[in-house]
Amino acid sequence: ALATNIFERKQEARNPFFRVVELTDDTADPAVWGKNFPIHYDMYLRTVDQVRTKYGGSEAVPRAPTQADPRSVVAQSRLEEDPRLKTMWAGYAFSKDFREERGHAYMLSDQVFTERQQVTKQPGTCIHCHASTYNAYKKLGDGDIMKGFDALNHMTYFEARKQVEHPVACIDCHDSQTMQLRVTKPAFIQAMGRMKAAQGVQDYNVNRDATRQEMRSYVCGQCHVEYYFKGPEKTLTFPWDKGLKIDNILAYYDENPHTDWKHAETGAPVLKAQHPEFEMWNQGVHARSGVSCSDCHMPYTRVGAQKISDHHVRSPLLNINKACQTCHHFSEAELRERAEALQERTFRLRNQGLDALMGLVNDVKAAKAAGKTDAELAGVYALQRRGQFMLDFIEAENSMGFHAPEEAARILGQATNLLRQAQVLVRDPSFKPEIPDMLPAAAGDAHAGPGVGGKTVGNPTGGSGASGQGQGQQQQGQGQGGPAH
Amino acid sequence: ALATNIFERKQEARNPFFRVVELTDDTADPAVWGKNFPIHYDMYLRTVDQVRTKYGGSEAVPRAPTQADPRSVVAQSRLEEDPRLKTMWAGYAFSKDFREERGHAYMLSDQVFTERQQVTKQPGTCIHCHASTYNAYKKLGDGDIMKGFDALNHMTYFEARKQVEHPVACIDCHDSQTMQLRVTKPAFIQAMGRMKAAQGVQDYNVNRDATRQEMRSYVCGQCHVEYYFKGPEKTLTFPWDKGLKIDNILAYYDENPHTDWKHAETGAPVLKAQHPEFEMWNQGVHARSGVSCSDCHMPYTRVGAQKISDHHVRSPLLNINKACQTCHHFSEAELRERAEALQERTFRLRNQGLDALMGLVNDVKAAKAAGKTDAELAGVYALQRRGQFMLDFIEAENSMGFHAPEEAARILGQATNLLRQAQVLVRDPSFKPEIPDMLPAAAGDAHAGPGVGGKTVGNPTGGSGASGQGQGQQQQGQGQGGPAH
Amino acid sequence: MPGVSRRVTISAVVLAVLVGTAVGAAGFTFVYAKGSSYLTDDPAACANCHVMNEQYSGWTKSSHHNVAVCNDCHTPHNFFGKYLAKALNGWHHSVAFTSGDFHEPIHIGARNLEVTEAACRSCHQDIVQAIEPGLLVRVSAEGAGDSRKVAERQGNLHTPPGDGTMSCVRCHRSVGHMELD
Ligand code: HEC
Ligand code: HEC
Ligand code: HEC
Ligand code: HEC
Ligand code: HEC
Ligand code: HEC
Ligand code: HEC
Ligand code: HEC
Ligand code: HEC
Ligand code: HEC
Ligand code: HEC
Ligand code: HEC
Ligand code: HEC
Ligand code: HEC
Ligand SMILES: [Ca+2]
Ligand SMILES: [Ca+2]
Repeated sequence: ALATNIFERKQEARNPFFRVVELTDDTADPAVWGKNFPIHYDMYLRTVDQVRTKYGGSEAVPRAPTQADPRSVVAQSRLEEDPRLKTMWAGYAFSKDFREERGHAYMLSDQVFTERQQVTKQPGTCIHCHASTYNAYKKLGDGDIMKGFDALNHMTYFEARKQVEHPVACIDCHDSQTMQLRVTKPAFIQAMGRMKAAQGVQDYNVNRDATRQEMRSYVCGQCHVEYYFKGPEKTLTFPWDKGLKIDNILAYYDENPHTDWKHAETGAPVLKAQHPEFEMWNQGVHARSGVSCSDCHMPYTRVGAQKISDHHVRSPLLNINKACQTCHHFSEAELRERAEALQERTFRLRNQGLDALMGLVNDVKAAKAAGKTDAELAGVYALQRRGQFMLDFIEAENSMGFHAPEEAARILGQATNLLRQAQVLVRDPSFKPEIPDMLPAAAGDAHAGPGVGGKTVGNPTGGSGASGQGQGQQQQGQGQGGPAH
Repeated sequence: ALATNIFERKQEARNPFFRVVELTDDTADPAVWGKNFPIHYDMYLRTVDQVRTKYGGSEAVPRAPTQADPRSVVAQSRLEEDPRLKTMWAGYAFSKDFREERGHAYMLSDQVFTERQQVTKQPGTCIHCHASTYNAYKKLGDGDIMKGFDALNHMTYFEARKQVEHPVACIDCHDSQTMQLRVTKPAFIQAMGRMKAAQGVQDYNVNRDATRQEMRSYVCGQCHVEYYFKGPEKTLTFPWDKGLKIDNILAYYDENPHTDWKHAETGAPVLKAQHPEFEMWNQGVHARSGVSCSDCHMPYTRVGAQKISDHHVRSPLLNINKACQTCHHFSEAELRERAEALQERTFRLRNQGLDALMGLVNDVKAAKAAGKTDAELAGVYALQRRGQFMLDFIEAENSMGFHAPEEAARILGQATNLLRQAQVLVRDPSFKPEIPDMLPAAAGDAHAGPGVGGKTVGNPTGGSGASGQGQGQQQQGQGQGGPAH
Repeated sequence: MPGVSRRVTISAVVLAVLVGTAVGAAGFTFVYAKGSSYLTDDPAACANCHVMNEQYSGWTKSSHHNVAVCNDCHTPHNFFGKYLAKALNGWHHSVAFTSGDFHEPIHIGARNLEVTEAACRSCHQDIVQAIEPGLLVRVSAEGAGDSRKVAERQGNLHTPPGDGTMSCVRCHRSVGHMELD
């Protein structure tokens, strides 16, 4: 029995994947891919699970389905958990409905049925990150995904919705012939191109030039990023031209003036920040050490004699064993405590920032009631815009600071400083506020470093990057301090 | 030659120390110990070196010796580098002279000749941390170091000065017979005892109960700590009864009201924070992983075939190779960049805090000029006291945040929040400031964890601590979540 | 040792041995430092140099001490490669140890790390198959070359597996030596 068992294992292992069906670049349905990769598909389907962690995961909240919204389970409302958020977003759709995000399986329906759709007419641009779009791009663009991208941007949301069928699926991340990773969302391809160009790397093509280890984060960076809809074309745009740090993004929005909405209670022209996981990860020590999103959110798992990437993408704190202990040889309890201690500190600073913002909103309301004009409040508005964006950046980032704890704390510390100064300025127009200095463009950013290029963290000599086969690929971009290349 | 060399190496390794002289518990002079341990003594002497790093080390600044102060070289003045510090400490001796600290060799003379001695009459209490005091304690206390401690506290500084001869020396950290580490400064022994008692550990005796790895930090914690002179006896006291976190220390000072001085420009009753390296280290991920002060500041160094602790105590950034690369397999350049990126963020937040404080001081001056009374400003003073102490805590900590970057950022973020709120309150007495919540007592503190007990940092199973020789010592204190035990 | 022809391999071994014996008193050194044991697979041989003690004791606590000795991970898994690596390392280590001129803490260099990575892959071929990209190519009816060419013509293929392999040691640094973390 033992012998057979080992034999079976070996057989399994040698031929881990059977080509049952022929996949082509037009096979959109993940269930078909699942015929060749049944275990991956099963895992992928499990993103419907809802389990809460201290600051993440999500909670399954039952609701009575209606015709307008047939969902019988949603995630908890963040607005009810913390009503200060309603005040932060007063006048914007987010103040109507904002929930904890949950697994990939829900992305399409959660977008369709969020009450935010009812208060605003959204453009087709929304769809890029909430669906498997690759085949729609090809169809609408006659084989050219860039053209298809534009076409989708120009539609209304519900037109665009008709072009897609599945939440993010195999084909959005994988080449159908080799299963290699690839980036298929034009917004990411373009944004990386612009950023690299600004750093002096001409003609950067992420699908050609990125290393395998980089791709293990870039596929996520297609969606888990700050974005805005640019111009009347509503083109989905990631504001990375100057770099990925918040200072760079703020500078971008200074040069490319953009306002998401006018704050309903203060009247300040403000920006909404959204899920900058990729940007914040890039500022952390893990990115710097070459640890990718997939290393933590899709860690290898043994299934029989095979070892596969866990396609049940979820909070690593629900899977510490595989997600962390491969690298960190501490107990699960200890690792959880460490992560939560970092999150706890961020949470405190976030709360402090929200309190400051609430104070400011009240102050401005009082000042307006007492007759202050928008013109007189212009300085206050500028501080609110900047401070609120910085605060929202960390609030919107979904790891509660874990991806880059020191950077999160820096941003929150500076945000509070701005908001409190705005409170002084409301009362005393002669007050001269101090805007924090920018950090130098590439300081602290992740970079090729050891571990990237498919090679080890344990390369002592550094610099040369000469420790592996990956070498050939480690080219231009290197050593220029650009982010995450 | 090759053969002889290997032979020598093998001999060296076998017989690392030769007992040339007999050391006793009365041998104070390190030069005598140096007869048995010439390499250690040589290293110890090298703490006279002065080299600057970006935020640490020190710079040798020549000066013309005078009779009052015969030093021909001092460290750079921090007050000249940043005049905001003078304002922070207005009315206190620190505003007259405050320099970058340098190596241990200078501790006694720098204390004697600092201009701070000229503006205040200091008590003997100062001497405990600036000299080899063990033999003085024994002499003054008739063999009882606790009695000797009291005796020194009661003297004037210059009386006490006559009782000692050397800067910190071998006997302050080592048992003369076994060379084992020991703690000899009563203030540390008492403070640890009180803290452990509050945590339910009765009768804690650091020299009996601490593990070897703990001792490798505790010998430093004798001096690199926040302190005050308690009561009319001027007893050297570490305010740790409630724990080592700044929140605990603030709570201690609330219950044991103490004021270092009255701020000369605002009139607020304020506290001075001093070098809380031990307290901050305890909040960082290194302490949590069982990494001690000595691991970084006295790393093992090979001399011939021996491996000895580098007694040239200094900035690890001057010795990255040994201090960091034992654990981190990255290049020197990469490690320096990482450390400096953390320090840079702290530095920004510190600057922001100092700017807020400068703003506040001006505001209060203006308010007083306009006739505000101390009673009216009581709320503002409370905010200044708390905010300034938090700011100074990180300013005084000598690693520019490296020892616990997230904690440093949290503290600075909260300090700025308090100081900016004070600015609102000066202008608007109806303003209701928000004081940040305390962190729960032991959250995030270092604890026994893996790696303690003299062994490796990489103990996978955690808990049992069973990975090393140190084992036998890991007893009582363990697992109770208390700090740094 | 891809890229190194057999002749080069052999002559390198010979050269290393010749150079080794040519040094004065080398014979004595070799014997005294238990140099001959260096040619065995006994891990204790490596620990003859006390600078290897740390790795040795780390190895005794590692998950692999029952299944792999130093040479399994630190020499290529073919005869000539093995003795070439031994000759180079052996020579290099003796000189380094005797002269005392080496970086401490000792860190594995690029060339030896490649050897080690290859060793993981050689023992764990089964698993490697599953985690390498381009895997469908192997089980596909078409030859690997063909499907790659198709993909390359379409111009949307990520760099081929040979260049894009991933490092085992990034996640499994401590399999050979417990305290490397
Ligand atoms: C070193 C491990 C690590 C890496 C690398 C990492 N993350 Fe995370 N991520 C975490 C942890 C830990 C959390 C917090 C989970 C929680 O609180 O339950 C988290 C939270 C998240 C969440 C919210 C999850 C939830 O349960 O609500 C998202 C989304 C996310 N990360 C995406 C990313 C993306 C995208 C990247 C790469 C750009 C990335 N992460 C890189 C560890 C990591
Ligand atoms: C096509 C866009 C897209 C891509 C690509 C994508 N995500 Fe997501 N991700 C989402 C959306 C949208 C949600 C929220 C779904 C919802 O709440 O309905 C989400 C949710 C998550 C969550 C939260 C799960 C929870 O329980 O809270 C994690 C973790 C996550 N993604 C990680 C990743 C990682 C890692 C990758 C890359 C391997 C990735 N995502 C790629 C769009 C994407
Ligand atoms: C650049 C990619 C991107 C675009 C564009 C995008 N989303 Fe999302 N969306 C995400 C990601 C990633 C998440 C999960 C992380 C989170 O919730 O912060 C998410 C989560 C959500 C959720 C679930 C959580 C919540 O906020 O209640 C809803 C609903 C949603 N998006 C609606 C929309 C709508 C409506 C639009 C268009 C206005 C849109 N999204 C555009 C990436 C995107
Ligand atoms: C959001 C991105 C994403 C989606 C969607 C996705 N994958 Fe993956 N997949 C990855 C990543 C990341 C890897 C790791 C690739 C690597 O290391 O090079 C991977 C690896 C694989 C592998 C290689 C073996 C392994 O487990 O590492 C297979 C096979 C695979 N995926 C199948 C699928 C199938 C089938 C689907 C759809 C049911 C799918 N994937 C959907 C991101 C994705
Ligand atoms: C592929 C390897 C890898 C994985 C997976 C990984 N880490 Fe790390 N982690 C590192 C490295 C490398 C460092 C940086 C320390 C260093 O320089 O040696 C680090 C640092 C840390 C730190 C200290 C840095 C900080 O931000 O304060 C914590 C805490 C941590 N990791 C927790 C986790 C947790 C929790 C997980 C799982 C969610 C995780 N890590 C997953 C490799 C990894
Ligand atoms: C993980 C390594 C590490 C540990 C552990 C550590 N330190 Fe440090 N320490 C540093 C670094 C790095 C600096 C910054 C040096 C610089 O900026 O040049 C520093 C700075 C200092 C300084 C100022 C040095 C100077 O050059 O001005 C002192 C004093 C200090 N540490 C004492 C301690 C004490 C006492 C402990 C234990 C309670 C401790 N350190 C633990 C790494 C460490
Ligand atoms: C007897 C008290 C005392 C003890 C014990 C002590 N220190 Fe110090 N240390 C000082 C004083 C005082 C100075 C500043 C001397 C000066 O500036 O003249 C100092 C300076 C330093 C510096 C700064 C050097 C520089 O170049 O800026 C470092 C680093 C340091 N100590 C680390 C340690 C470590 C690590 C330990 C334990 C192994 C330790 N100290 C034990 C009192 C002490
Ligand atoms: C609890 C231990 C302790 C006590 C008590 C103590 N010191 Fe120090 N002192 C230190 C340490 C540690 C340093 C080095 C770190 C630093 O400078 O922040 C230092 C540094 C100094 C320096 C050099 C740097 C500077 O501030 O210019 C002077 C001067 C000094 N102390 C004077 C005094 C005087 C005067 C007293 C008594 C009022 C005193 N010390 C009491 C521990 C102590
Ligand atoms: C500020 C504290 C301090 C002072 C002063 C000090 N040492 Fe040490 N010494 C240490 C520490 C910490 C260790 C490491 C002990 C351990 O790992 O158990 C050590 C270790 C040693 C050892 C053991 C071997 C080794 O290198 O690890 C010897 C011998 C030694 N010291 C001699 C001396 C001599 C001689 C002097 C005076 C010239 C001296 N020490 C002064 C802190 C100190
Ligand atoms: C005795 C081992 C040891 C030494 C010496 C050491 N470290 Fe670490 N370091 C660690 C461990 C353990 C972690 C936590 C990561 C983990 O859990 O794996 C860490 C984490 C870090 C991190 C990420 C955590 C953070 O605070 O952001 C940085 C950066 C770092 N170390 C730099 C240094 C530098 C610079 C030095 C030298 C001055 C140094 N370390 C010395 C073991 C060590
Ligand atoms: C299962 C594989 C394996 C075995 C068996 C093994 N090693 Fe290693 N060894 C490694 C790996 C992997 C590294 C590189 C670690 C890194 O990246 O830092 C390494 C590194 C080293 C280094 C360099 C030190 C360093 O930290 O980079 C030395 C020296 C070494 N090994 C010696 C030995 C000796 C001697 C033995 C036998 C007692 C041995 N090894 C057994 C896998 C192994
Ligand atoms: C003659 C003493 C000696 C013996 C015997 C010895 N080593 Fe070493 N080894 C050294 C020294 C010295 C170094 C450091 C060399 C350097 O870094 O340049 C070293 C370095 C190494 C390294 C990392 C070097 C690199 O450049 O990658 C490995 C791996 C290693 N040894 C493995 C072994 C193995 C396996 C054995 C037994 C078969 C062994 N050693 C026997 C002295 C020795
Ligand atoms: C001589 C053959 C051999 C070499 C070389 C080898 N392994 Fe293994 N490895 C094994 C065997 C056999 C097992 C199963 C051990 C068991 O089950 O106790 C194993 C188990 C493992 C495991 C699972 C146990 C654990 O430690 O988590 C990992 C991971 C692993 N090897 C990684 C590696 C890596 C990485 C390398 C290269 C640095 C390597 N192996 C080199 C034979 C080898
Ligand atoms: C991104 C991190 C990562 C990389 C890179 C990686 N592994 Fe692993 N490996 C893991 C994790 C996580 C597990 C544990 C899987 C489980 O048991 O669920 C594992 C398990 C293993 C096992 C044990 C499987 C078993 O049967 O329990 C072996 C053997 C192994 N890996 C070998 C390798 C080899 C060889 C390489 C390089 C080609 C490699 N690994 C690269 C993360 C990684
Ligand atoms: Ca969630
Ligand atoms: Ca200094």
